Amino acid sequence: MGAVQTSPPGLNVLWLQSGGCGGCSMSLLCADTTDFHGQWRDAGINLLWHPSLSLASGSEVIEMLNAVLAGTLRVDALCIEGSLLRGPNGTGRFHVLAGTGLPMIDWVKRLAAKARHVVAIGSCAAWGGITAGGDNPTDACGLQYDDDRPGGLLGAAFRSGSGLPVINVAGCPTHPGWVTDTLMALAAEGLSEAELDTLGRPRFYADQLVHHGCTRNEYYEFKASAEKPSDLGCMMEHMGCKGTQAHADCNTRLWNGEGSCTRGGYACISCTEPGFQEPGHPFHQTPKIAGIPIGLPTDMPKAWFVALASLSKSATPRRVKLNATADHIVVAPAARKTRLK
Amino acid sequence: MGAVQTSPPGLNVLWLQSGGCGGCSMSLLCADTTDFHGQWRDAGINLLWHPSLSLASGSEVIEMLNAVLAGTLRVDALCIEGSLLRGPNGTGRFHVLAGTGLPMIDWVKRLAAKARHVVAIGSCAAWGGITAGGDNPTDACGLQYDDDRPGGLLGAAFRSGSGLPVINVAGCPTHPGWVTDTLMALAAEGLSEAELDTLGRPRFYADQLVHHGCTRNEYYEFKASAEKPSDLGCMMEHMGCKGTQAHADCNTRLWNGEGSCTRGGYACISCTEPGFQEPGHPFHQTPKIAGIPIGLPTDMPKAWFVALASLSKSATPRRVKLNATADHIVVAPAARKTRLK
Amino acid sequence: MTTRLLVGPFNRVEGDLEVTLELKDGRVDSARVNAPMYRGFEQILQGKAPQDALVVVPRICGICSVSQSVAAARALADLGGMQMPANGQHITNVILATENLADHLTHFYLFFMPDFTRPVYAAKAWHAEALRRFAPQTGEQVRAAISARQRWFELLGTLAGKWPHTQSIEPGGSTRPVEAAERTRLLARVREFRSFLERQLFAAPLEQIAALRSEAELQAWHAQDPWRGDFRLFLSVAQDTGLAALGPGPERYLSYGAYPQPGGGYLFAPGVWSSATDALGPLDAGAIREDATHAWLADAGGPLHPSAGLTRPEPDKADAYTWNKAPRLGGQVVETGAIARQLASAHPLVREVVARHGGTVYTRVLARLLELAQVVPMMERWLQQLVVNDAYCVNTALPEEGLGVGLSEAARGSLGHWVQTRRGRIVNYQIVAPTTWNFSPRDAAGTPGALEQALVGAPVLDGETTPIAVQHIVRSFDPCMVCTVH
Amino acid sequence: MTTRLLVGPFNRVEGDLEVTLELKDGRVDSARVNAPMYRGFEQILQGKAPQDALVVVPRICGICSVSQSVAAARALADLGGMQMPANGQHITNVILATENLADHLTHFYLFFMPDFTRPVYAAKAWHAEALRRFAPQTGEQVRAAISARQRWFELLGTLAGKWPHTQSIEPGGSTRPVEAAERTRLLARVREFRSFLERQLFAAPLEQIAALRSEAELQAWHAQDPWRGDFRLFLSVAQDTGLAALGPGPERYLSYGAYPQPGGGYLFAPGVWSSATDALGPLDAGAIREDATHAWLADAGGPLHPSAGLTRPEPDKADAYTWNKAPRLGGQVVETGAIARQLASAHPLVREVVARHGGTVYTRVLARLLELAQVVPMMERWLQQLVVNDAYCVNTALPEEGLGVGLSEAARGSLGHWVQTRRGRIVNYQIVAPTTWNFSPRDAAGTPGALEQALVGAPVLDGETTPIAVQHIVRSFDPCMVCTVH
Repeated sequence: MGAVQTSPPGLNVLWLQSGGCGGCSMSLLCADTTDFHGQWRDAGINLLWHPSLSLASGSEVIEMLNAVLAGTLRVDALCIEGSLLRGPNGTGRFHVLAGTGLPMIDWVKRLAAKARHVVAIGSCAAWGGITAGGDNPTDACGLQYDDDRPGGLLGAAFRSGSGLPVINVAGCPTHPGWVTDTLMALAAEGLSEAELDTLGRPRFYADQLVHHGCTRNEYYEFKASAEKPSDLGCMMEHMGCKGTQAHADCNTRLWNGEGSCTRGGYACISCTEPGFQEPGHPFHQTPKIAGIPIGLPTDMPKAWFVALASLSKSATPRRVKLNATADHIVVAPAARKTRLK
Repeated sequence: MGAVQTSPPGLNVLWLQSGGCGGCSMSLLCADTTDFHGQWRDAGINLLWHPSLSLASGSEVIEMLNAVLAGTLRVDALCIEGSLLRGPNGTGRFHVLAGTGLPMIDWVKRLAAKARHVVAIGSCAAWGGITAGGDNPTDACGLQYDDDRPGGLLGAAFRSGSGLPVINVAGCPTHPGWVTDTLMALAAEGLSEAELDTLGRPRFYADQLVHHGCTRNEYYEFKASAEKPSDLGCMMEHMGCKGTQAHADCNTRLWNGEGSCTRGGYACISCTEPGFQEPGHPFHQTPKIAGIPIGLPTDMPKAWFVALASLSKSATPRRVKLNATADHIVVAPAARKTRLK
Repeated sequence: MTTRLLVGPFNRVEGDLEVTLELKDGRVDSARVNAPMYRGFEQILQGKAPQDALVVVPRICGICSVSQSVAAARALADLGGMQMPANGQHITNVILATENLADHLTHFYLFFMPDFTRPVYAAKAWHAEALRRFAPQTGEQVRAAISARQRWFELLGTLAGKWPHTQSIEPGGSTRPVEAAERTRLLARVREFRSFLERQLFAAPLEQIAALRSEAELQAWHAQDPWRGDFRLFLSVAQDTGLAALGPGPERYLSYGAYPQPGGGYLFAPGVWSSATDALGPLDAGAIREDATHAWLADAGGPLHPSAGLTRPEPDKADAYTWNKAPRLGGQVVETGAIARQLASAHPLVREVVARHGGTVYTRVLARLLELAQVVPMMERWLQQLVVNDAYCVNTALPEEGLGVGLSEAARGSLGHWVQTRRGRIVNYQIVAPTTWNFSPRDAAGTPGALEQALVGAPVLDGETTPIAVQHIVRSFDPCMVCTVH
Repeated sequence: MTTRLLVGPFNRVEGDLEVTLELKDGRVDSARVNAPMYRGFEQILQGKAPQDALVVVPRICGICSVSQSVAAARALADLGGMQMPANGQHITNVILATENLADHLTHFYLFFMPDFTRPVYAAKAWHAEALRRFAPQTGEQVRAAISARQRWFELLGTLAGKWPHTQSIEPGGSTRPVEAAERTRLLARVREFRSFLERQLFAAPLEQIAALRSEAELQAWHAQDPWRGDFRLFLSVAQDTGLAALGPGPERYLSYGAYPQPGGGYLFAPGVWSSATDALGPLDAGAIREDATHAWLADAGGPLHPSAGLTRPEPDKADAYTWNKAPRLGGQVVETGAIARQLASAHPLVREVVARHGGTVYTRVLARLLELAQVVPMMERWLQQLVVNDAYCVNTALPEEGLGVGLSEAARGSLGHWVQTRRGRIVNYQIVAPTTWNFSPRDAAGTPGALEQALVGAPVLDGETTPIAVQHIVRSFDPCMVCTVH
């Protein structure tokens, strides 16, 4: 790269990774398109640099970052993947950007000041995520949140050049479609604050619940519950499923073709939610008080849940009851022979 | 194709169309693969002839059919799309195969006798389907069924070379995956009778209900119902949805990417079921008695349905209630701030 | 001496088709088209609730299912006096366009071009290339096209639940509201298809193709790289095989107008183009008559307007040779399809080539391909015009009694549905489909239909049982026999 | 005089990486590898329920997420004395293989080959071709590979719910039972990928590639058409740029054995291959020690076995230059990865090339590609071996106290998890990942790690700030820095 950086038109995306696992990028490459780069290009998205997808290495990259700081290279969307490691003791030395001697948190702060939009890719960058688990050995946080507390690296008051707060494309990993849609929206008409939920997540996916479209819905309706891994039943009652509380469209917009956590046979751990990494109970078990799950379906009062759950349990058809704890359908649905349906 | 027909190895598929609309073939071409023909070839499926996909026309085709009848060309799967038109007056003259002067039903009967498997592609070929609607002007039927009555063109006792009855890949259209999976299974280890349901449908899709995985499940749980086209609520109560009764995996294995009838905003009309074309009521309305839908969820006693339905209606959260009759989310799910989920 | 040739079963056309040829001096002297299958949709619909048509009619045809839905929805809207909201209109157009373009793609790659891989052309310079690209089941472009089509139809998974046979198209709009992010996603999908067209089919930007204004321009562009992209290869082949002169039609063209806009008006104008007068006449749907003289159907009342039409099988009728009626416009044979739409909407290139060559194999295919280049950008625009969170559908009750007409342009041309209700039930439902026009039999006056005319003069080589020229001509119409008769 | 060069940030490696080089006479005189990021997974896991590891550990790394899950599941299985049912074993292998092969593909197309498009090679005969195929973001094969990878990972949508970060892998098997029809579908998907490999990467049947037994055979095959398919182009490039001599490693290779079979045994044998003795020694996992002398981690206890390992940051430690510990096997530096697996499982071609050239850029990449050819057919076999409706998962409680070890072969090589529980909670969890081995720093004795050795002698051209040879060597290991330190 030459010394002089020119800013291409379109949405210039600069993507950096810090305290995460790179999984959000890996997920992104699974975006549902036959030509990943072509899709971005056609949408007017310009990848200035991405740690896995760009040629530039070493000094070339540093030059580019400096060009951004110098204002000669425009960044429209600064995408940060991975949490921001503030430790040890606020120095940020748990991640010093290679070749620069400067802690990544300093880079991010400086670059964020230049970017038109700042996008948190994944729950790490949004809230701290898995890296902030346990007693958070690295003092990890999100760009603008510490779990569900506003603040994070950039502070609650931060607004990017566009006037928006950090856009939190939360998820662990985040869904390739969520990222693509967000960036494409920014490249096209942009996003308004009204299109973000109270936690800065794009509403197009955060206004859904994972439970919507779960294939185990019939089991749920009767509270016919799975009791062990590979059972077909609903995993809310015993296996820790938070699908009724998790804001995401995982069962509507599937993963890797026809996947989703619950379709894969395991609980939704609400990976799009702040603080998901420390649920306060083992992930694979539903915490209960007096036999009633603590985490109730979104917007549902406990009393109703109890009332309906116990009734519907009594109403469970044999088919549903037996299949719930089997790993394949042992009773098929009756084939009706009636003209009038 | 030359005069002498040789039988290639693999699963030789001969595909004929009669009293249908060709939609099952059109649907088939939407199979989820990057190389439709390659996938078939790699699976060992050999397309002897298909009206839309083959070069051979006119006399070449007739020659081939004769080779089959003569036993020089092996047919492993005779796929019939479209219903069998027995009228007028049993002559079959409502469809005379072009260039041959012979009614299609005669061709089918003769060829079926030669085939190792006979596969009904779509509800037309399975039960008569849409063509048998109204007062069935053409006396249309399925290969082995007249709606849900065994019989049809080949008779209830018919068994193909493999010993199986007609395999009914019902659906209108049928899902490309259902066809592909069926043919691939035949090409690989074959299908056993146990893998077909009581109506000869492959159980891999017929043991599911359309309701499984419907994205409107939460509305269903509270009987928060759509009242008009484009509403988001559940369509069982008013809009004629038969998802809780229809045997198919449409909401599990989606259509054309992320589609399904209910996702598309319209009712499941249980197009995989025999007789679906004449439900005895307008398709877009749920028939009720005393306010209670006549068609109840599979395996569910009415009393339970009534008890649960009315209770859960009372339990409906505001969000679900309001969104049900809106065409976009007007109340988003609450974002909880609790550590213990 | 004339000899007779019975050609069938045709394939790579939708549905079953039989053609009877009278040959003379190695040419077709006269032809009769037989649509050999009857299902009776117009009978089936009687007595049903009007909305049931939305479930039934798409199943007339699996390749133009949406067109049928749109025609039915318009007929019901007409019956109920409904007006779609703008969003609904756009979505309906997008859905219809998706199908129409897919049909064009399918026609070109799967139905039409494979014929050039036949041994009869083995000596041609382009034959090996045609084989490589268009051999059924193995040709590279055939496979690529199926794959592109599969992705393309995912638009309808999103917008219409599935394809074929959606119920998302309502008289009042679309049942599937589109969110902002979905629009973004849909646009990306459209661009993916655009990219296929621009890389594989045209090897040029769509806008450049759509902007070709004269045959000279077309040829100049073609000459730059005559085999680059499948369109140019087609042009090369067409030149080499004289397709421009093959299969001239009746030289009158009918279009009902395509893609109506919320503000009124169409993006492809309606009208009747006459090559003879070189002028566009207005569309008078009242002048349509269906003549069942040579169909195995009752024709007691003589030619009838579809709103009063009758469909009753008479399988043993003498002189009948098809299940198809013969529709006539003001008594005249017309051709319909992409070529008619282009002529009516004054595409300069199409008007020029038709003026020069007539409606022939070459000009029909050309018009179809141009439409691909024109409509994809339109679709992008419609999607952009959606006002998210505005209504997509209005809901109005239908009157118990009434008449409704739904006209629409399907891939293959003008499609009309005429519905009549009494006591809230359908008492008559008549359908006149594009191929009903194009592949109509002779009328009472003995005038042959469009294809029957186009076949006359087609060369037949020695020993051909399914003459290649006949195949080209037949397929150039992209016929759909299940639509034809229903 | 030596000069010092600080190279970073590297990219097209997973995670952040910094290398400090001492240069002398245009060559690398010595190198130090810094893994500059620490997240503290081993600390985070303390105090959690053992099963929580199944949620936490995959998130160590997004590119070998499944490998981590498998190692954790095996560690827990060991802790609880569980045995997977055959179906569970097969599915686990399929899932792991899917990831491993995807990683190899990603490495070749996205991480490794793009370097050959750099201007430094502009004068090479193959440069234009390399650009066409491998230019990041625009190269045709790069894009095709991303697309193939996307489809390939749909296997895991079905089998594992999603990728990365599935919870479907349990100590007792898999949570996702597979029905017969699904197996069919999965097989088709595997074949789709096979077809990509056979058409694009190898331009030859996988079985033919896997059966190459000697370098002579390989060269003969290569010579047939030196640029056909990306593998052969790589061979051409490798020859031309002397990759066979670049980046020689420590010449001791470790494999834990890959794809254990229900009946016992592995499809890739475990063991330690030594080039010096030309012999395969047994694997003694008890001889592993992690030495934190040069890591910013507490090293009070000296080198420790992972089962008693300790991870506590000491950011101000003098003499430390990385967050990575230095694992040693019996005190020795070893290399791990596909090359080690191939050597341990006696692939004749790999044994021969390594004997001839050593473990170098060329042989590492070669071993990886061969694995692609070998494993896809294995996957087909495993799927076929599923007994539908047999159990996929057994469920056993874990003991309150105990130790468990889970060894596994990830794409990049040998991965070990050591877990210790007390009162039903994790008290210690130690992870030694492949790149932990390959990119280890010096140990207490001052012996440099595998990469540090491999870099010595690498040429540095005038004015290079990020020397191309260094990039090749670094990337030849397919390093993953997030695994390295966790």
